[in-house]
Amino acid sequence: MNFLVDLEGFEGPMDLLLSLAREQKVDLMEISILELANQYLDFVNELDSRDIEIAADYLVMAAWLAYLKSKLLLPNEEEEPGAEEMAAILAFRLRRLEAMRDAGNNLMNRNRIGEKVFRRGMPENSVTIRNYTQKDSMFDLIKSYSEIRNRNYVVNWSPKALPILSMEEAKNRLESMIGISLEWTNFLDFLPNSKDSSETAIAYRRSSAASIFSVSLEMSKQGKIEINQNKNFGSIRIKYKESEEIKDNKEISA
Amino acid sequence: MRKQAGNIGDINLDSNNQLRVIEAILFASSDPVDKKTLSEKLPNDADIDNLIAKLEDLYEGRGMELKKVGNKYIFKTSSDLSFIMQRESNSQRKLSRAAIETLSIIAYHQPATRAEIEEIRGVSVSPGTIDTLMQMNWIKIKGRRKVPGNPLTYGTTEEFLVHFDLECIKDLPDMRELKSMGLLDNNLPPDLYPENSINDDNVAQIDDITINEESGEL
Amino acid sequence: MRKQAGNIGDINLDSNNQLRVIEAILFASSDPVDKKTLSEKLPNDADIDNLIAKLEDLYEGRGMELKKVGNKYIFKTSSDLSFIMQRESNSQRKLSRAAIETLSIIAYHQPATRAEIEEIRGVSVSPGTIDTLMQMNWIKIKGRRKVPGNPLTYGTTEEFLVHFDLECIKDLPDMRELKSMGLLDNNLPPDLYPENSINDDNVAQIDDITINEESGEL
Repeated sequence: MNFLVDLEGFEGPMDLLLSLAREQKVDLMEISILELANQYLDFVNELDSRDIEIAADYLVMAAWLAYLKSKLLLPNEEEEPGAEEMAAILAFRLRRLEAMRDAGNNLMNRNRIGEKVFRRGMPENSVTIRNYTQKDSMFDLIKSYSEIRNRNYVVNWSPKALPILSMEEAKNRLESMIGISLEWTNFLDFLPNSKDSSETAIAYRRSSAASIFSVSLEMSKQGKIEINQNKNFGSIRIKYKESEEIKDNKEISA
Repeated sequence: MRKQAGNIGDINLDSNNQLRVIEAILFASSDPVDKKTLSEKLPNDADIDNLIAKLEDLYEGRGMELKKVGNKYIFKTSSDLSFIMQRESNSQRKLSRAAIETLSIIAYHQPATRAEIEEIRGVSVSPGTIDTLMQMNWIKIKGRRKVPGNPLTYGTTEEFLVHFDLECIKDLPDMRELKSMGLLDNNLPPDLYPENSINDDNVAQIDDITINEESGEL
Repeated sequence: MRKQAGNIGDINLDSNNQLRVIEAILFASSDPVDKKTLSEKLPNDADIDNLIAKLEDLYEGRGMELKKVGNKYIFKTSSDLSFIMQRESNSQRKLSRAAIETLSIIAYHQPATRAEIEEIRGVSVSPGTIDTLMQMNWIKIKGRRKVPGNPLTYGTTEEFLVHFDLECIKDLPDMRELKSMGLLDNNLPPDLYPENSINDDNVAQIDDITINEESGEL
């Protein structure tokens, strides 16, 4: 036998076995497994004698085949599984591998796309036309508008200062004016003088009246002025009281 | 282009098979094919022009047609069947918040300039927003305001009325109605509408109204 | 959701134009097209099967032929023109023997796990092999085998059928013979392995077969 081939060309022990089996030049159905085992072992020994490194799985197969060979030569019916059966399984596996190898080659020789037959070279892709339906409703529109107005109202609206006479101003005014009016005087006469009949002026007069009246009550409580009113809804009059107060205080202390 | 093994020029191919070959080549090619390329696959004595004419006839009235592009040939879907290459997709969408706000301001204040819209919104209006609304054909340019810079004014379109199911722009709820609907704060002053708003009888004519500065302050 | 342009279902298209429509769709596509896609562009009462039969007749003896792939259809150049059309496959990588064997094992044994491929070849599958076949779009992951470890199973793709000119997996060369010889059983044939009587007729059902650990040891 010619062992010029090393293991480089084989894809594992099954591949090697299959190629050795082909050397028997018989149908795999009728192959002699005993002979095949011998071929394999010879092959491996030959490589070994030439110091060629042998991969572990080839050695495992060699060991298994050596075991199979010994069983085939010395049949022992009590052992399980039997040697014949083991040989049949190996033969089956070789046939199966060969079948798949042949099938692969047959596939590659078919009328393959891009080699012997061709598909459409310039496919036309479909164009998608997108239609959108706007879902915005009337409510969205007016709600949006209202939100803008509400939002910006809070931020930007500054109320106009109302025309008022503050309590502070009213007190100053009354204190400075009461000193020169020792007679009973209608409290309305202490209001800022205005003939203006505009809405603003009227509002200011109302505010002044309220302020002056409040201040006069306060000053009366402090005993600085006297207040009198002759009848319900009559004019409210005030006058300065300081001198009498002082006199009273003197009388009490005396 | 590669010349095929087997010296095709000498091959014995009857004219029907010649026709089949150029049909197959044109079908499979990813680019338009010229006569020279076709003839490379045919016997030397093949009559290319005649074959192409025959092929054109064969596809007359079929789903595909042989078209000449420059001096090259391609198969294309017959133009009357272009609809089969179209797919339509329908989906619903809504305007962005910026867009609906801008639209609502234009609706209530038209004709309105961009500056006016920004003043009312309190935020600047991006150029895309106006473009979007114009593209949707909901707003249009109404004219120019006669103020320095002559800015464009915008108003709503017929399409806008149709979409929002309004007969005319005055059918939009007014301030009082918005308040009664609870949308507008009750304490908002009643004079929120600028004077140049939709309260004007003829929307088309208010184009040249001077901006009311007071109303802008609100 | 997709709706077709112009409500084609209601379109009035005579049977010649129906034929033109499916011709154009199939001609324009480089991938197989199923009947459903074709019918979307046809009136509701169109007889698709009849139209396809007519189209097949129309292209009888032409440069292209209509081929069935699974339940889809595709035009390809006629195989008898291959001697002229043939190109050297410079684009297609020359597949290694390992890849070809792996492909045929997956094709004939699908769904197949990596362990099953290795068991048949008697050698481990290199990582690149499966990747290469997946990249060529010839194989795909089919699922997982219901055995400990839940390994992935592989099967062939539609592109595999198109590429190798097969209508379906059953049309693989010698499928029937290989099967009757028991060469496609994942397990050793029952007559070789008396205690294991599995002999599935249906390749598709072997999905959940337990891998025979014993046979893996060889």
